[in-house]
Amino acid sequence: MLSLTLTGLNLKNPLMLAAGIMGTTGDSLKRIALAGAGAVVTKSIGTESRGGHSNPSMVEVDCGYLNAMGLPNPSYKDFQYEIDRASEGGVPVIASIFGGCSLDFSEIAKSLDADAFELNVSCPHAHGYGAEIGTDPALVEDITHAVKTAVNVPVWVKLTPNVTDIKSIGLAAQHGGADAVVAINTVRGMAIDIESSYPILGNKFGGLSGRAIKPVTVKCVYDLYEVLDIPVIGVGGISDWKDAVEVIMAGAKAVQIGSAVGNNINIFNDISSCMEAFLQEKEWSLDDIYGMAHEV
Amino acid sequence: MLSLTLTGLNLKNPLMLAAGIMGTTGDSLKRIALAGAGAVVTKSIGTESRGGHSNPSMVEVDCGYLNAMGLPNPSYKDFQYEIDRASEGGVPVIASIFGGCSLDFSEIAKSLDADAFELNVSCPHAHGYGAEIGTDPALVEDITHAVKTAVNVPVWVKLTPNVTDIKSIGLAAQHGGADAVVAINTVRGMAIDIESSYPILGNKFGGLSGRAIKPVTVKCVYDLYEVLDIPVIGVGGISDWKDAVEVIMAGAKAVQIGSAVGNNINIFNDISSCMEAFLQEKEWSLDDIYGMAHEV
Amino acid sequence: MRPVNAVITKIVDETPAIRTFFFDTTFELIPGQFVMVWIRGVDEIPMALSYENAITVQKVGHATSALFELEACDSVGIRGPFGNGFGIEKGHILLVAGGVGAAPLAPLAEKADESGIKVTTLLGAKTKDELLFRGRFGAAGDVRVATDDGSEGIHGFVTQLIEEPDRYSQIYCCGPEIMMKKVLDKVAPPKAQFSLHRYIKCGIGICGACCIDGLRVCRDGPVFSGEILKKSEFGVYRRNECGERARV
Amino acid sequence: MRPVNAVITKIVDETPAIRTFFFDTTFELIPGQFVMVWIRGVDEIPMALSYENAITVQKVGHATSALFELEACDSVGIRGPFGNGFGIEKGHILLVAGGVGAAPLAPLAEKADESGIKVTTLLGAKTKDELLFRGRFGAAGDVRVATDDGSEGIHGFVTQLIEEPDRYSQIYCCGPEIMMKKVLDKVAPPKAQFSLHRYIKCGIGICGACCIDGLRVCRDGPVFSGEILKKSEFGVYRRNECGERARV
Ligand SMILES: Cc1cc2nc3c(=O)[nH]c(=O)nc-3n(C[C@H](O)[C@H](O)[C@H](O)COP(=O)(O)OP(=O)(O)OC[C@H]3O[C@@H](n4cnc5c(N)ncnc54)[C@H](O)[C@@H]3O)c2cc1C
Ligand SMILES: Cc1cc2nc3c(=O)[nH]c(=O)nc-3n(C[C@H](O)[C@H](O)[C@H](O)COP(=O)(O)OP(=O)(O)OC[C@H]3O[C@@H](n4cnc5c(N)ncnc54)[C@H](O)[C@@H]3O)c2cc1C
Ligand SMILES: Cc1cc2nc3c(=O)[nH]c(=O)nc-3n(C[C@H](O)[C@H](O)[C@H](O)COP(=O)(O)O)c2cc1C
Ligand SMILES: Cc1cc2nc3c(=O)[nH]c(=O)nc-3n(C[C@H](O)[C@H](O)[C@H](O)COP(=O)(O)O)c2cc1C
Ligand code: FES
Ligand code: FES
Repeated sequence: MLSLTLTGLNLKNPLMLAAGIMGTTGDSLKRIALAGAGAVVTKSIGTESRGGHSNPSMVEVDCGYLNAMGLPNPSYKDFQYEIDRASEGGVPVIASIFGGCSLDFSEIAKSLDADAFELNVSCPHAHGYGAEIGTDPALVEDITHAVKTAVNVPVWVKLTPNVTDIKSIGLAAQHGGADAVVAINTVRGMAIDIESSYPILGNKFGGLSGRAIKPVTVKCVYDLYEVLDIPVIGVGGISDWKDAVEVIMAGAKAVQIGSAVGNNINIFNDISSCMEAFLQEKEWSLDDIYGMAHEV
Repeated sequence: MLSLTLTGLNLKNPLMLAAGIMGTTGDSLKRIALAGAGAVVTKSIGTESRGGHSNPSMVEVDCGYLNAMGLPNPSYKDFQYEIDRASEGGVPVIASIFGGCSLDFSEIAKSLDADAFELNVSCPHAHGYGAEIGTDPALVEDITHAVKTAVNVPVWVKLTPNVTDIKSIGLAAQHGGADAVVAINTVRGMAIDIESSYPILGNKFGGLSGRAIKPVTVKCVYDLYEVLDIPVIGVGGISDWKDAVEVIMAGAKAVQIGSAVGNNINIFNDISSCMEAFLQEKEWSLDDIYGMAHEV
Repeated sequence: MRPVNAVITKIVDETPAIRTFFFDTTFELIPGQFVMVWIRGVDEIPMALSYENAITVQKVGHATSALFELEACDSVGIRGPFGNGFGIEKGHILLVAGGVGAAPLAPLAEKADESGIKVTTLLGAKTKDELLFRGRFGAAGDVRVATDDGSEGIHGFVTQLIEEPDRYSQIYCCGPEIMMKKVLDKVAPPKAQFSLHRYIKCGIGICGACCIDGLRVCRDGPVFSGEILKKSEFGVYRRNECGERARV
Repeated sequence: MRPVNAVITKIVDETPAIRTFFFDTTFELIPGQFVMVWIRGVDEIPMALSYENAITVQKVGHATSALFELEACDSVGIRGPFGNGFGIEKGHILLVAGGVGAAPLAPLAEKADESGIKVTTLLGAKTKDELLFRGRFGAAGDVRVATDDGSEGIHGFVTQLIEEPDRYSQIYCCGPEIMMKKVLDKVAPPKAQFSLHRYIKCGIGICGACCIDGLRVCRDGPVFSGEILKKSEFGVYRRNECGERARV
């Protein structure tokens, strides 16, 4: 009862693994697929291999996490093997990709065989990549268009919340031909160690994820749903089934789960069974609750 | 040992009450002053009395609060009485004011007698006010300039984090003649009741405050400190002495405390005594830790 | 906390304009505490808990009217209980209730009676039909009645029923502010507790909308000792939802 | 958790290239668990707890070199303990330690000995001077030694010391992956536990950098049963900090 079609992909449930979590190896993606996810998204893959920022690259803060991994990845040249391995999990595998310009993006997309692409134009802490691009509607449209032209599978665009107006960026993605937008990447943040006054992250600042940002996710999804014709995929702070339902009611056709996977690898199964029970009790379908907060 | 001079005001400690918390009545401001705050900021005051948005106007969420009070206030015409009452607390009273244009702001500022003004160009949920203005550098500069011309006391400008680049807004305030900036107002957010699919707040969305947003505060303060010559006052998520130290290390000359006052009216005394003990143990002065994270 | 979904299980007409709504949800309650009742799409308003699972509402405006439209099986969102509640004192206590002010006092009467405290209640209303919880107060102790129109008990204000207030170990009062002010004038302030009414927004002690002389009705109250109220704006000024002061 | 400030109280030279750093902070520890050690301004690296309040570090690169610059009264930031640690089995256990791999095994030897478990340790290093925690293992049971240069014990690899592995109720192993792979090939996999080394970033099971066949070394490990490792990339591939696979 949780199955759906999302940009042409058939998902057994609307719960996906978010990019950058357990997403560097094919086997870890497969593990999450077998643990009940409706689809899995890979770590963001670039044109060259990168080691990322120096450690500490992630730290727990009140009600969430800060990370500045710095997009470590083995580059697309090494990554088809992982995608193929991941596919053994039996659910769609979405390749998250990033680059410095539309050429980078289309080069990578052309070279990889995946069920869909998610364009990371929103990572808040890799210089010259990600959110520095994702705050400019023209660039977002351009990149989306380039990838759409290069591939025949669905293209999703992942948005940053660190903008004055996320709707304009969502609209740019839609104009560029995106099949869906994904909201949100992490929220700009920073933590300082008061014993030493050092910023804790090796990169000094990073992106906030986890429970702390869920209200931001709900608002972004709600706003995007109001202006876009393409589906919105919600991500950010979803930690239990209630959060998933809330984000879907805000207007997400499906959701992704990142940080919360760390403490509960089985979260996809847990959420889907609780969501089913909730829908059953309320006599609602998944489609009924989709965007429901806009109807009251 | 915690005393300081901030834009010409002498404060016994760097801990102030944030705008909109216990700030509608002179007596509540006085209570906070007597409970150890170094200064108090009033509720934002406008040109006409307003009842604000309908309830629910505030709700607790994971690790923080969402509010959409909608700037209820009795208007400046009724407010000098409260400021005078508040002054009996023996610490500077800063009048927070808001309006739809620079004329509104200067009209109010001219009519009120306060130790300083804080311009609220950053409230995320009052249509036509606050953050709709505070995302436009030209307007921020214009308003700041207008108030600076109208009054002889320090003028602070309170910034919203809901922008692509808070530094440009801070610089606009500085160009307009601001004596300090205050960062941050609440982070755009929303919560939906899954039992009914109703957005919980009467205004549907609101602003996130409390622990959840502290990493955002630290980052904004850190960034503003790097580009501004005028002091930055830090606010957002400060809940204990460690948070206060962290935000000061990020570059705040002083801090304000909002949400955390609810559960602990005595928080100003608590934080100042713990901060003193910490500084003593480390053999640091308040001035030593100010911006210390930039020195490593 | 977010609002809890509370389903209405039963509605009791107490008087022509007052109804009790029972919920499927039970709250651990100190008598005098209140909850914020969210009538979705309409408003959220403060209501004392009149039972551990019920509120008793007088229809006065748009939100209470919307509540009166609800039926069993409908639901509201509830945050709380909030506030301090009454401090229960041993001995022989006097309750002074005006109108719907009886709502928080009824569970107090019952709890006191259960703990072996002697309870006397002075109950006032406009008219006989509007006397609230007469039966509950009667079961917990003596009741004496006053009505504005003399349809039952003495003809006049409930405050006139107060005799020898010093006989009581504690006096508890809830009703219109004017009436409470009269009670305060008649009794020894340190021995009296009053449940106050101010415009409540956040309900959790942050926004300051409900302040009376710097005290938060939602958090430091709603129950205050007469001693504190004696030198306050109580009975003199109230504030509206804008924070404007107005004569009571 | 944020990093805890741990002040170095004492530094012990264990071998020419290995030092133990004692802290003012004690951790509740299952032997085999590790902490993330933040050398401020440099890097944060995983280190097994070799005592409840100490790590034992081999100088191999920039972060460990920076650690070696620190003195008593200096401090580091510590997150943890993380990971599962060794599962302690009754009977007679065999520890196989190569180089600094002795660090997590020493507290295991002591804890097992205290619980009346018989402990035999096979200790290997390049040369006599580099044998780590020989005294601690000796105090907890039998020790047999192998050195690459024959300066003490047998001349050869520690793996050559393994005889009749089935005699032991459980075998615990930590050292270079190549050595551990050899141990795995010699013993009954379900009866052996290996403490693995992968590039650790988050340390808390989220980022996936440390995955080996989908298992997170930082969270599901670092200790894995031989049974699980048998059919894995263990001993075949490792991954660098980019996630690239490379032959071990
Ligand atoms: C602590 C407390 C406990 C209360 N307990 C009860 C009770 O048990 N039973 C009962 O019938 N009433 C109780 N009230 C009063 C009740 O909250 C108001 O009657 C109700 O809010 C009116 O809402 P309305 O929309 O119907 O009226 P409106 O049409 O909005 O206005 C009528 C009057 O109601 C008051 N009011 C409206 N909104 C609020 C608000 N958010 N907070 C406070 N007052 C408001 C105002 O004084 C206003 O003048 C209590 C109030 C407080 C503060
Ligand atoms: C669970 C675990 C427990 C460990 N326990 C100990 C111990 O008790 N004592 C000890 O001396 N060493 C231990 N190590 C190894 C130790 O972490 C590395 O030697 C150290 O990180 C090297 O840092 P460096 O900057 O000096 O070396 P670098 O110059 O950075 O590189 C040298 C090698 O160190 C490894 N390395 C670097 N950074 C990391 C990292 N973040 N995570 C994992 N490996 C890394 C890489 O394999 C690299 O090839 C342990 C490793 C793991 C995974
Ligand atoms: C450790 C970590 C690594 C991440 N890496 C990526 C990435 O490579 N690409 C990307 O688009 N998002 C990345 N993200 C962002 C997540 O996909 C997600 O948008 C964000 O964490 C919010 O969701 P959450 O609160 O469920 O974690 C990463 C997040 C974390 C915590
Ligand atoms: C209930 C409430 C009312 C507020 N009202 C105002 C206001 O009138 N003007 C203003 O500039 N900020 C207002 N704020 C924002 C706070 O001053 C502060 O910037 C924000 O809450 C973050 O700080 P905190 O996390 O310590 O609460 C309000 C915040 C809250 C929670
Ligand atoms: S209603 Fe907000 S403090 Fe009482
Ligand atoms: S290091 Fe991040 S999951 Fe293990």
